[in-house]
Amino acid sequence: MNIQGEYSFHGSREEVWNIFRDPDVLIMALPGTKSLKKISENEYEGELQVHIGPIMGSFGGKLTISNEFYLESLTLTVEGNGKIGFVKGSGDVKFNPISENLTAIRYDGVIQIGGRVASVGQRLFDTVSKNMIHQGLDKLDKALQDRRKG
Amino acid sequence: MKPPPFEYFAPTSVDEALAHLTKYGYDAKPLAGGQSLIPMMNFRLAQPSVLVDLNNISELAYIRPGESGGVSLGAMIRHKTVGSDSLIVDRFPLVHEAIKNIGTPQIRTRGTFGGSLSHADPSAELVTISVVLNGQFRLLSQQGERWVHANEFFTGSFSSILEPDELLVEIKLPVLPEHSGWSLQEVARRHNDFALMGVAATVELDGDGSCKQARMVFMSAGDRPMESLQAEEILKGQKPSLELFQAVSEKASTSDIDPGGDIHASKEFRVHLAKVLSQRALQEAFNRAREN
Amino acid sequence: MDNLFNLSITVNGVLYERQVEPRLLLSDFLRHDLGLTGTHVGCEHGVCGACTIQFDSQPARSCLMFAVMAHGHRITTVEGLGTLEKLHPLQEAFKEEHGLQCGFCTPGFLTTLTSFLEENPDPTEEEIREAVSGNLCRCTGYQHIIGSVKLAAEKMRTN
Amino acid sequence: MAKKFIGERVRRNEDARLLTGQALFVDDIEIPGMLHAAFKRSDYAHARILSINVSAARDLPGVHAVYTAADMGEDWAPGPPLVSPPPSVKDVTFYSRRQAPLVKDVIRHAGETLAVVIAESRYIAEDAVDEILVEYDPLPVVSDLEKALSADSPLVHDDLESNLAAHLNQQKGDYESAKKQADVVIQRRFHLDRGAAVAMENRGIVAHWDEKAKQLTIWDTTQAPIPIRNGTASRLGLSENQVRVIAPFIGGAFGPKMMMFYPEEMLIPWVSVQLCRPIKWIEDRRENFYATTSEREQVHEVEIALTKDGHILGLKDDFLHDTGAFDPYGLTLPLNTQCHLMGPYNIPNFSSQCTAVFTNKPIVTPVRGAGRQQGIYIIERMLDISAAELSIDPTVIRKMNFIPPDAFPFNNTIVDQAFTPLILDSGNFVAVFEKAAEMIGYEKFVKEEQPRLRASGKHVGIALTPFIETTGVGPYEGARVQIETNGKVNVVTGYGTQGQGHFTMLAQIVSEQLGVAVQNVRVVTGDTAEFHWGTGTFASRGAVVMGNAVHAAASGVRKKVLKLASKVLSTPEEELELVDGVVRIADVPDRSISLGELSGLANPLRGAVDPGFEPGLESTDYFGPQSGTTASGCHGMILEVDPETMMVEIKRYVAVEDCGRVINPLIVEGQIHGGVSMGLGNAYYEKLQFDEDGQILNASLADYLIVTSREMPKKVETGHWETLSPLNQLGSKGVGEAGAIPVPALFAQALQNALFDHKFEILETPLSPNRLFELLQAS
Repeated sequence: MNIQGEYSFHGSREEVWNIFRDPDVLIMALPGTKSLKKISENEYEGELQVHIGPIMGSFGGKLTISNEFYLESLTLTVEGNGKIGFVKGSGDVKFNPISENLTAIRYDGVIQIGGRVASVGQRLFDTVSKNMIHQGLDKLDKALQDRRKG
Repeated sequence: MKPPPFEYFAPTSVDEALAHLTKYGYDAKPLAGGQSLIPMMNFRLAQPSVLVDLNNISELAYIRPGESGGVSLGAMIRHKTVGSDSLIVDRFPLVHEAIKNIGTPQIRTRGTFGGSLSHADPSAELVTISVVLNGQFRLLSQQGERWVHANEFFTGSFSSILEPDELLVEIKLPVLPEHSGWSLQEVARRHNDFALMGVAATVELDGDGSCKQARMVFMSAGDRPMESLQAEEILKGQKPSLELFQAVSEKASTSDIDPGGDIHASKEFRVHLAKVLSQRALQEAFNRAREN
Repeated sequence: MDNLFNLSITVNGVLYERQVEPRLLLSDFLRHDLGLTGTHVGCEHGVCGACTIQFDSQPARSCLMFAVMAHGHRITTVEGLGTLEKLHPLQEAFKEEHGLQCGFCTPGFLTTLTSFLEENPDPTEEEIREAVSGNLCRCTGYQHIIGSVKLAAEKMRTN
Repeated sequence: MAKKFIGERVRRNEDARLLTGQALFVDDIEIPGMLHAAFKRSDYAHARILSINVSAARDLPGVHAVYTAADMGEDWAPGPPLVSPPPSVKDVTFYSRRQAPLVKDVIRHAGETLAVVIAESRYIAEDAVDEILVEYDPLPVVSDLEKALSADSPLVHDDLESNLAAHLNQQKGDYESAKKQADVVIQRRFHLDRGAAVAMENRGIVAHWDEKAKQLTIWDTTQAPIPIRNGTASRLGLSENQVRVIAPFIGGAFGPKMMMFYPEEMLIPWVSVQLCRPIKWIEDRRENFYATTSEREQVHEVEIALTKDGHILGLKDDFLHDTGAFDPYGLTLPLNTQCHLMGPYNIPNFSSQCTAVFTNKPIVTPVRGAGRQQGIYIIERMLDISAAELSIDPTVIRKMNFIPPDAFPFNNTIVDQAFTPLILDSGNFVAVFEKAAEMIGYEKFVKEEQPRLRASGKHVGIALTPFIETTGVGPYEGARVQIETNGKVNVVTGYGTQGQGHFTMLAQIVSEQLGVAVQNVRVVTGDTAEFHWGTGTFASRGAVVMGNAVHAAASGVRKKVLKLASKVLSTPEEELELVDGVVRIADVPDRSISLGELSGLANPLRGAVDPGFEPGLESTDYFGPQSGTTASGCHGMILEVDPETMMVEIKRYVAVEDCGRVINPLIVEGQIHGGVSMGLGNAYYEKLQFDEDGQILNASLADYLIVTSREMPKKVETGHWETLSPLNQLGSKGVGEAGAIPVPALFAQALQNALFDHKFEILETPLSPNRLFELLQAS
């Protein structure tokens, strides 16, 4: 399933970039993430609890950041395995400065879902994944605001 | 396909139920009709560690005439009971029609009004019509009660503003004013399936036969019931005409909805259906309004 | 699993008292705890209708209910409709009109329809089609089932 | 005058038990000490197993055992090849790869079995399955049938050079020279997709090894208990007589419950022997979509050569056939497709290359129609397209190309699924077609109603689709018929039954011979302890092969009855008749003896018997046809489509069948209705939706759409036409699959006709509202 979209952050490109490179902040973008520990420069491991209405599942997951072009773009890859199946998602994120206080990001990626959740839950994928991404980005933007307030 | 283990409580009063929900918070799930929750549990997609069964709370199963011709529904009232209630049949034809389109006969004997709303499925009939009819929901927790408008209640796919310790206990639906008409249009793969696209509309005419006010809400058109505020804007004060309906459905289907694609229908097909159905809905609603 | 519940339930007029785990599905309870294997399980997600029983005389999916939810309630299964010696008029009609082939889905049709015919003794064909639309059958294409219901309704009205 | 039983609408002997919940299905078996199995299945369609950790599962209270492939040791072995490629076809390439009870190293389709948990209850077993941790190394997935053969495609079986599973080339006449003489040559490409059988009862097995008696009893939802018994015995190193396989009442099968040796079928009996406990496994609905076989995906490159007045000179069809991850069932399906590409038509020159392809998808084996539906779809679509291009009425182009009634037996010279030449034994295709046209009122509709309806803006279409079904293939079946001293007749077979009415249809055949009431004939099916020779229920062969075997055995008993009765009543045999359970002298009805009494005399308790004496009024006999019979038919449909919503309503449906001698019209009609409902699914509702990673996205009945009472046409009007098969005494042909065969072609023709004002061609099935929308957008 393909996921594309745009989102505007209320901050400068540097600030937005830094948010994406900070696991302690990034964790907020992944709904229900309990912990995220750094296992190498660009790899983080953690467990996330997905909670969509009645659907609940915990995924042991890995987050990788690659293809970094400072302030330009990076690739986020998430891999999760759990009892209800597996999720594998990879997306390119591009950072376009609009102004000092506004940065638009474009994301373009593919999500692969397998196992139990894929075989019976497909009706939910599209709207739910959009939902989760938007909620995640809102949380990041909020974090950004808090950070700016200092 | 057997459900995972859970702790089970069968309270007989709302207070008792709220106490359990307060105690267990996120781990607990209220069990109403169970027609959506239990399949998810059988697939082991839902694994609540505590179930609070509301089926023994008789105080939540009622239909009462509300003020100024409206109706109040207890959250645990079953679809079939609502569908065959004379007050509903006589004065709330849209509700009656919506009930007929829910699942299968066996689902309707168990499923509940409040359960369906709390499940917040953007493809659900009751979710959609509760918004188009400007319903009001009474939410209760040990902290106290709050009343919310239907369109504030739904926050995303299968999510609402309900807190884990909170219960939807009553739904208030106002009656349609004089000279009103309504329509519910759905397209589904099979008659009993979730709508690929659906729309509910209500319109009210004023003396000179032009549109006093209108409401249009789409189902399966986004992550929640999708209101078309533009439709309401455009229609207001206008004389109904085919051209008008075309303009409205064009606008509504292109800018007021955000349907996803799945194995049954692409986003493009859904948008196309939204256009076709909203036009048909307006036509039918205005025709009915003229007859009333 | 020690959190067992004391369950007392009336099935086909007989009162049963059992201890059950809360997660035990009503369908499994009827089939395996009570040995009433006439109720069949075809999907366990509430679509096929094979497991339909009458819960306080209303047709319901027994795979979408936990046995504990039936505590203090009345249930009728296919075993409660008629016997080999004396078939229920609807069962008679299914035989007469060839309303069944493999017979796996049939109990769900019968429990749905006996309740339907009590509420609507003189149904139109459209009403019958709607009434059975929550029961899947892969053998008959439904035509002979609809015919069986018409015949049964007629017989039951005249008797 | 003796009463007739064959051809009567006899009500079914089996119904009362089924209607009262008294019929025994596999999941109804309860045995003290029985344990329950659940499987850990692969989430991935293609992956290497790095590790399987079952310790947490083993430690769970209530869990008795957990087995992986490693735990099976020497006993681990793939399933047997079930059907070999046809020896009689030259240069067949065939690579046999079969499923294993548990995956050892490489997973080849999603849902393959990785481990089995044995526990006190299915609930606990599933808890334990969730505790099994598998480390996968995901491999690139082969999901696209066409890309699978490209040089850079990943391999499903990396010991093979490519994903080619089989290649088969069949020729009749000389297509290329026919093409040279043609006025028009039309080429098209078709894509036919996968559907599932979805019997309402999922599969299930109960295995009970009795350590003291050294006896293994298996209750299995199989269509073929005898092959399962023999294979299981040899897998477990037991004597065939130590194994009893019972196929009790079965909740529909439609093909996939065939003699598959599914992983569970191999494993559950083995576990029972290991643990000396009865073991039950019942497939759940989600498992069913992955673990039970399905079919129908093919890609066809077709070319038809015609004269300008519409006569077919030749047909060429090269197609790819998806066989899934394994091919235990050989080439049955592609052979069936090839043998139906020529349909009921006289096509002098024919050329077809079939290439079967491995993919990382569940195994492909026959489902109701079994490859025939695809063949008929191709020829019927090509004729519609030809008719349009030559501006000939679609009914005319068909009539002019039918094999004439006097041309039988008609030899198509290629080889069929039974490895025998495709010889159509009989039929009257023109008459069947015209009967269907008349029933649906083709002329009137096209000339009067359709123009009127179109003028009023309605999109209504009509279609007529003739077809053949090669049925009743060998090798053989057998039965034992015995008159008991109570006058009742006992018929035993090892034949599986899944709702086809065998308890009644076979009884009618016996009643016809012995003059006993159908209710007094007890038929036993699917129990190897009662009868242990035979193959199984497939290829619409019940009424033909099983029916004629029972007929032969019953005739044998009749002979014995007459011989003995003529002695007892001291009257020549030819003056005797069998009526109402007695043998009597035709002209002197009061001089008679009951069959019960007679059977007592046939089994003396004292005194001496003559040399060569056989006790009782009993006979065992077999029937093995030299080649299959040819059933045929024609379906007609009128539908209306809303080109804005793509919703379709079927207004009329007629089905004319020629299944030879109709033994029970009621049952035949039921078979047709059911077939049509599945065919309709294959036309507009049912599609197994795989993603590019080999995941099934609709493994539930909420998303896999089988038609309900509200999608079916109000009435399927049936008509019968009897041309008796010359190949068996009853003159019967099969009908079990027929209903499903023409429907997708019929639906496409009607839909195309309804949407006359859109320029588009339907070259695929199943369609869906969404797909139809795309096609109309593109037009």
